[in-house]
Amino acid sequence: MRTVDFAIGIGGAAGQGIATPGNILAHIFARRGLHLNAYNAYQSLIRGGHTFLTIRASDGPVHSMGDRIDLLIPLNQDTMDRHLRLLGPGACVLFDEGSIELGDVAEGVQVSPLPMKELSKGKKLAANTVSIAAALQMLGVEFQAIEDALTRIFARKGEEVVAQNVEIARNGYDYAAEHFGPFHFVVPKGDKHLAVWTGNEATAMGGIAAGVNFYAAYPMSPSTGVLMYMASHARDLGIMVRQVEDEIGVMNMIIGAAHTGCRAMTATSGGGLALMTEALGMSGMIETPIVCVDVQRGGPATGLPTKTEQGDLWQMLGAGQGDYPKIIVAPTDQLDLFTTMPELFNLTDKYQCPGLVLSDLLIGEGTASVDPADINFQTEIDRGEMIFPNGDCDNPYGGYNDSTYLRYKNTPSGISPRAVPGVPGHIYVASTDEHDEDSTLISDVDTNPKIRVMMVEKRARKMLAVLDDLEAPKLEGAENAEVTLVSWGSTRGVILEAIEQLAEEGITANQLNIKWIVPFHADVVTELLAQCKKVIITEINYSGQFARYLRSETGFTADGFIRKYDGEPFMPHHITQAVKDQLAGKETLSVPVHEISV
Amino acid sequence: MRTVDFAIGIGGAAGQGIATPGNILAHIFARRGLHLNAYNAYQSLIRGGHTFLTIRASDGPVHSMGDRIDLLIPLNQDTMDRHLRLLGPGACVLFDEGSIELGDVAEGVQVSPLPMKELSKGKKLAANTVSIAAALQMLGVEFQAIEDALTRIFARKGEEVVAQNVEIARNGYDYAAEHFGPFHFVVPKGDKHLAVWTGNEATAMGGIAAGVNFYAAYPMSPSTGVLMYMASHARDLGIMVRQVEDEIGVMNMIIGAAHTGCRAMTATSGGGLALMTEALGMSGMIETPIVCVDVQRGGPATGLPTKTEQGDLWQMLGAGQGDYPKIIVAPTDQLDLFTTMPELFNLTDKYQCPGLVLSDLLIGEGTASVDPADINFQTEIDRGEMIFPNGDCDNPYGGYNDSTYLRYKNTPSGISPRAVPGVPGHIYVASTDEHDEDSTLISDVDTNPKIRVMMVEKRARKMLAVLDDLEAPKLEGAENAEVTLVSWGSTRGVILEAIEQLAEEGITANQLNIKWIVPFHADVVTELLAQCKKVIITEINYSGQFARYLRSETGFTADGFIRKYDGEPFMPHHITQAVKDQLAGKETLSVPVHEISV
Amino acid sequence: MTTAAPTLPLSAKKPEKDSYKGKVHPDWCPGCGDFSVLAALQKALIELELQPHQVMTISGIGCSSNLPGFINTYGMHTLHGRSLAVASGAALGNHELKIIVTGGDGDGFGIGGNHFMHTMRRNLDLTYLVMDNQIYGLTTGQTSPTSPVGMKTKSTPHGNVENPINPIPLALVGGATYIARGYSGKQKHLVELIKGAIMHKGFSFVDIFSPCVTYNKDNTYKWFAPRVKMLEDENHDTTDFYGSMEKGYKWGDEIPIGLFWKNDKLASLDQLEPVLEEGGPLAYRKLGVSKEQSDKLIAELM
Amino acid sequence: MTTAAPTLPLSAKKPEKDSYKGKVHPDWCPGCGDFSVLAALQKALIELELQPHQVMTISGIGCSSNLPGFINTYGMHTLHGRSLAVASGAALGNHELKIIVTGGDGDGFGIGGNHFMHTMRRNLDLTYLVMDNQIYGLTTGQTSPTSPVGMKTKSTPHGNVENPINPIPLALVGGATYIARGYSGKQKHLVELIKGAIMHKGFSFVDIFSPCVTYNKDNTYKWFAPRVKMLEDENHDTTDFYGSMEKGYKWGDEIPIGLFWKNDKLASLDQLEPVLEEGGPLAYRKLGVSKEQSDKLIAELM
Ligand SMILES: Cc1ncc(C[n+]2csc(CCOP(=O)(O)OP(=O)(O)O)c2C)c(N)n1
Ligand SMILES: Cc1ncc(C[n+]2csc(CCOP(=O)(O)OP(=O)(O)O)c2C)c(N)n1
Ligand code: SF4
Ligand code: SF4
Ligand SMILES: [Mg+2]
Ligand SMILES: [Mg+2]
Repeated sequence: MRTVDFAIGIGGAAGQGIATPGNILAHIFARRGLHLNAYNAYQSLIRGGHTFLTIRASDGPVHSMGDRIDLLIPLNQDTMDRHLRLLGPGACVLFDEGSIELGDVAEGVQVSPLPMKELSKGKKLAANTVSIAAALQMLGVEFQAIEDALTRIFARKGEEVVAQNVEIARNGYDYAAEHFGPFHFVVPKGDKHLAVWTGNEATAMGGIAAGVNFYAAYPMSPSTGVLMYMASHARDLGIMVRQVEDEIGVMNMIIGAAHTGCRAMTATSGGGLALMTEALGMSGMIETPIVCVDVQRGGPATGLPTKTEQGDLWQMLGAGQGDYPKIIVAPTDQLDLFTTMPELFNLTDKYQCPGLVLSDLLIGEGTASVDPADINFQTEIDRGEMIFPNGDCDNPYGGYNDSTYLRYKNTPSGISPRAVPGVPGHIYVASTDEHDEDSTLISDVDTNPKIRVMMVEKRARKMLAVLDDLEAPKLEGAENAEVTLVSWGSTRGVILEAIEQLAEEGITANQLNIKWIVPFHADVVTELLAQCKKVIITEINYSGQFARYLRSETGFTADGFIRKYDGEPFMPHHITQAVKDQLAGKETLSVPVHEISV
Repeated sequence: MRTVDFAIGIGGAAGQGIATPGNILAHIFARRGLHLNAYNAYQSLIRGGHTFLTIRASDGPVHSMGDRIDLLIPLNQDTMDRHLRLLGPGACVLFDEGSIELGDVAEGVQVSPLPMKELSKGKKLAANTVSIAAALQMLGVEFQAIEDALTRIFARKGEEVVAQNVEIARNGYDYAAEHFGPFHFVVPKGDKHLAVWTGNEATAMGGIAAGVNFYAAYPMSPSTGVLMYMASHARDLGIMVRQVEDEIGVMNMIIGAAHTGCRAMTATSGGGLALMTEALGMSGMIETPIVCVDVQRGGPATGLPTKTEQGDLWQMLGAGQGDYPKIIVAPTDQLDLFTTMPELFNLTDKYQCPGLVLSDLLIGEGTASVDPADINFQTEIDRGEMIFPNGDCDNPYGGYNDSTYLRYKNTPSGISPRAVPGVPGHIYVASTDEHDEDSTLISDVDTNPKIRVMMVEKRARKMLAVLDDLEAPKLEGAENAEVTLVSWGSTRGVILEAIEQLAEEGITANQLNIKWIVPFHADVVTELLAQCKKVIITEINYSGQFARYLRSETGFTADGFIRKYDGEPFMPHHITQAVKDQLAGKETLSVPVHEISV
Repeated sequence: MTTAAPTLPLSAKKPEKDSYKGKVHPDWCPGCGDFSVLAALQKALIELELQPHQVMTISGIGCSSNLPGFINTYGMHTLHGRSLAVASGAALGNHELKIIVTGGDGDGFGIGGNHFMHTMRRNLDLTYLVMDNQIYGLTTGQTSPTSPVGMKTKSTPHGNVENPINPIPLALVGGATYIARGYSGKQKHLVELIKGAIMHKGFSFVDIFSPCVTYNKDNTYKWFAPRVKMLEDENHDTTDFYGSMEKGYKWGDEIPIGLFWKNDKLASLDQLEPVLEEGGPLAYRKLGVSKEQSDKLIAELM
Repeated sequence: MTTAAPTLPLSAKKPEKDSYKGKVHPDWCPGCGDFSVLAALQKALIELELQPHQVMTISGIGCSSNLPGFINTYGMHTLHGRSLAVASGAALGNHELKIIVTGGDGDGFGIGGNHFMHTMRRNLDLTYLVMDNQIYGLTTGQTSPTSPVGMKTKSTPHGNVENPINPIPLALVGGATYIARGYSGKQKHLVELIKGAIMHKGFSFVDIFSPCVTYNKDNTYKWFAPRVKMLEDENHDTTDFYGSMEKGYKWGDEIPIGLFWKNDKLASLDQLEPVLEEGGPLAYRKLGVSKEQSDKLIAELM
């Protein structure tokens, strides 16, 4: 349980530099061992608009941005106007009294105006520093922590900048100490420093842990963070990183690299994935594994480039013409993204098929704390049945030679030993046309229905075995709960918190999160759901993509649905209220309204 | 019922000129009022390989290539070797005794060797002419019909060629009269000339009937026939036809043309569709209707370019990121392709969304007879709520002007009046970013969750109304049948014949064909299926794409499945046997084996 | 069927000073080069006395591609890289519209490169304005096909190692029939280039240096200002293919801007399509075929 | 991690006459120009004494793209238009392989045009052989980006109205560093061009007139034979950019074939990537990061 749980909201226009104070706060909290979850609501433009960062911190795990703002720092009037009305008793608003007017404020809200011009010495961007220093003072954080953070962050800009910032921060800190009452609690100090990362960083690091040595991408929000992480670490880690002319080129390029033996990866968003689908079929057909991460955003088409959605499930399910084996996984948070990557790479190497990851803006760009001990890079790298020119085994070539090697050998498992180009004696031509075991085309001279059937079944057979390698979904939380909340991907976190809220109101709820989407644990899930009293499926899209997919695999029809498709993520109370409404029989489809125009 | 029902099989290598005799036979039969169904099994190469054309003719409607060959004309040894063993009593094999050796022949098969060199005067391609003339003699067709056909077909090549062909045909005809016994029946002579077309021609003609004036495509088997038909009729009919650099260009180009007010269309196959999915989302988002036909072939990837499959259903369902309205329809045969096109165009104009057609190689390249009276070009063209600079109404601009016109007005139906560019006073910018009613972007300056929800729901609402405009599926055939065969697309025809065969064996079966795939008549279908005793779903793909989709929409799980994924279509006995096996409790998934390597 | 359709309706009213002012104020960063391109385009349209409803702006996705939202013309804000493909359809669907395609270097030469090549060779009657800032702006600063070697961006933190595209020689070889280079910092000059491009019948391409003040710290106004030299000042022969190419390649202390090439002898695609010879815009024509026509189609099947 | 990986294993054995003979006999139409290209490639590889397992042929889809199935090398028969993108990945994944990319004019200049442009500017170390028959062969005869104006094809029954691409000038501007034109009818000459292309470090492009005897009745052997003139016979300077371009444009009674352009001064992409400096092919290296490296990554988050 959490003894402290608070959220700071900082809002302004794009270009007002919200990233830095966010960064400072996150690191200060994490260094004290506080758990974090931060979400930045922003628009698709470089300057202007409205950006609102919510940093939530607690001494217990936090899985979402939460329901409220405890400390609001509006950097412009717009933010004040949008958010002030949502502050409740005990909350505080901290603002520049020189440039921003206070609005109607609820009773019990602490109003803390700052004479910003004076404190910041007229430096525009320094307003942020003043504000957070003041905030941290009120939260009982010692000045040294702030000084350390500023030093670290501005070190690159030289000592003078550091000194200036520290001085300005001091002004804010001292002013708050003198003029404002302290917050109604003090930020505790744990003994374990936590690390802070975004999901895109975690995805890239997971790829690195998996041994990725070829990364190609085309920039696309909200996936670009993965490219940027890879690009900036490429040289140190010996990774080939390429920005390609488009996503078609990306997918084909990583398939080429993977075919030679690299571990190859990309990340994109829905529009990029749309362009990759034809080549994904190639990966399936020639049995050359790659991994592609889709950091989903609001669709359709260009849609909402900087807003979240779980709208690409059916696109991924239907990616490319025809049937071919693929593995689809939907990690639930930043750490899950990290640990899933090496596991997925091992699976795709073992089963020689494409691996697809459903991430989204909420977890991809969202920030979370993580125990550094959980970031385990030393996982096993298992390439499956590959034949390299070297190899530690006695027979470096797997016992084959030109006349006995069948690249697409029809084995009982469907898995055929895979030689990489350059191995003497294993020559073959991988072909996207249907082919025989020895890789010759059958679509040309001699289309043979029997060979066709054999090869279709060989490829498909691989998927039967995968299921055994995947952890099956399980019910988490109270047994015999009144309600079971089904989730997939990033929605898992907020449900955990809604379940806590429901428990407080005397409603028992548990959760069934489904992580491995394809192949699907149909039997397990059917059995689990049969035990549940009332099943509600939650997801962030209009059409209930997961609800429909679940039914396609199991025939199961849920009792209720909670969906959101306004670009913003669920807050815990959205789920809690919807569950209560549905238990009361008011509705079976709830579409919570996002209270604030972000 | 049919009193005559026979099939002629002609086989040889690609380049041996099977198309022409096929053409001649088809037209002679159709001119006598016989119903036709022809299927050409061929390979993806220009010369060589094995090509086998089955022309089935009857005095009653025929819906598939049938189960047997009555008259085999092997033009090379390979064909003789593959097909002879499948001939049964009463059948006949007609071949060049000089170049082809007879194999083991079943009892009761009439062997008719021709001294080809002599009869054809040593002309290689003339062998075909000799053979079909001999065949037609045995079938009791008068020589004049052959002469007429040859004259028509070779007219373009000049009188001399015609005369030569007629003379050679005469040789074959006379030789057969003298040396071979007549067939055990005579081809009847109906009084109504039927027309002959392929599904690709029917698709193109359907587009023309719909008023298509912009057609763009990139060649791709088996859809290229549509492009070729359009290209050769473009000038006469005032249609802009363009071959584009790729399928991405195609889809974007037709959207551009459609946006200005054209009726715009394309046809492709699965790989091309994969490249079009991103732009399909644009069509959905900016509400500019287009129609795209997917003539499906064997997948995945390049797959089987010249073989049939119903493997693109999930690709189409999931085409592009996010949720957007689209209409998907699966016509069942050539005439259905034709009549569906104008209907679909009217729907897409009315609901301002993309329309997608699932055709396939079997019906697209397959030949069928049709009553010319059924080819109705004079269907109504209804453009829905469009605003043109001209217009026959009193107020040419729909009563709007710059300040009142909202391109994306949030109406009760979701449909907003659509002005085309060039109309004074209706200026707007169609945008693939989410936008407000007046078409301004909301993803930029001011992402507003409420507007987002409004627009998502506005677009989605259109799909609710479409359902009422579509004919609902119905059970056809015997009531209370023992078995209900569910089909979609091209599989409908062969099931009709299997049902006849089952009836002969005392098994009552009926059929539920589902033509309109999206939106889906979930209530009607659920109700119908609930009445059925045993439901078996038939389709041409490995994974049961339709069975899974049906379940996603209804929760209904069928009792059995018949699937084929070897590249070849079902023959009626495949279905009949599988139904019997399933009724006997032998299996719930039947995968009929194609008896012949085609 | 080609029964006569009306052509684009016009009124006698000339456009006024703010006829092309859009509903939305541009949300570009203060100082972004694209402001000047927008203003230049608006001025060009006014000076050419075109009416807003006759004009259509079509873009892809990018900062620069937001332009259609900021100008009062019909418009389409399409997909990243697809503006020219969409515009080609629109130009043939209604060949009386004046279609201006706008976008960025990434949109046009990166993901959209193939449409660029093929639209040029087809000589479609379009005006293509590329706001070339040598960077991916909207995605916050990655390398672009026109980023110079060595440039440090978010995707090439150690410096770009790929040789850039030079759009002028590319357009020459590609078959564009009006090829110019403009600069945001020389708006008057740019207005003239754009006017020429719009009036030219055929594919007009104007590559415009339009600095990204936020993400490209190399190719700034300060960098360009002393370098750009107007071709108009040096008596450049716009019918000299190789001469134009040589000037197109010039880079360094002197970078020529202005009209490089103009070829009036090649017909544009709409002029070559008999279907458009008469009957007005395809988009406005009556749809469907006559009984006579359909009878003929059916007869072919008999 | 870049612990040393083995490089491509070689044996002392030289390739023999039929080392490159494929399992499958080509199914091209008798007389198709592609036979000669295949034979020329096989000869070139033998003469260069390369071993089959060191070589990889990568193609798209088309008649010409069936080539990898007919030669004994590692190969990939990819998707229509994507050969160069796949090959770029393969070339960087294992930069010790000799990668030959083969395909058609539709595959390479039509749907694959953008990869062509970008692969050239990156100067990847690939040899690209295009069997240019000015038609879409495998799809039975539609117009291609190199089909001349007026050509009647199944998609242009009244004659093509679009201006074709000329691959030689395009490659010059695109940045290819070895640019040649060959002809199926001159096999010996072609062998030399291909050998040069393979030995060249950087992007080599050979556009090969390879008649489609079935669907292109205009550009036949008979048409080409009297027209092709070898550049080697006229002392062509392969370092003269504009001279090469002018010759590339020559068309009509005389059509130059041979090596147009060679630039040895530009590093190829693999040479510019520090990651490949040492450690052998990326594909063969040991995967994963050291404890030290991962600690550093974690420290960055603290
Ligand atoms: C298919 C697809 N891939 C990627 C993106 C992301 N994206 C949006 S704009 C852009 C590049 C913008 O660069 P440029 O065209 O040069 O325009 P600028 O912003 O510099 O004006 C990219 C990669 C997208 N919208 N769609
Ligand atoms: C995405 C996609 N679109 C279309 C096709 C169909 N297709 C196969 S080969 C080909 C063109 C072949 O022309 P070219 O590349 O010139 O090769 P050629 O056959 O002439 O040697 C086309 C359009 C395809 N396979 N994939
Ligand atoms: S990021 Fe660059 S290109 Fe985009 S608006 Fe800002 S200055 Fe202009
Ligand atoms: S169709 Fe043309 S390109 Fe294809 S194999 Fe035959 S001759 Fe060669
Ligand atoms: Mg740019
Ligand atoms: Mg070709």
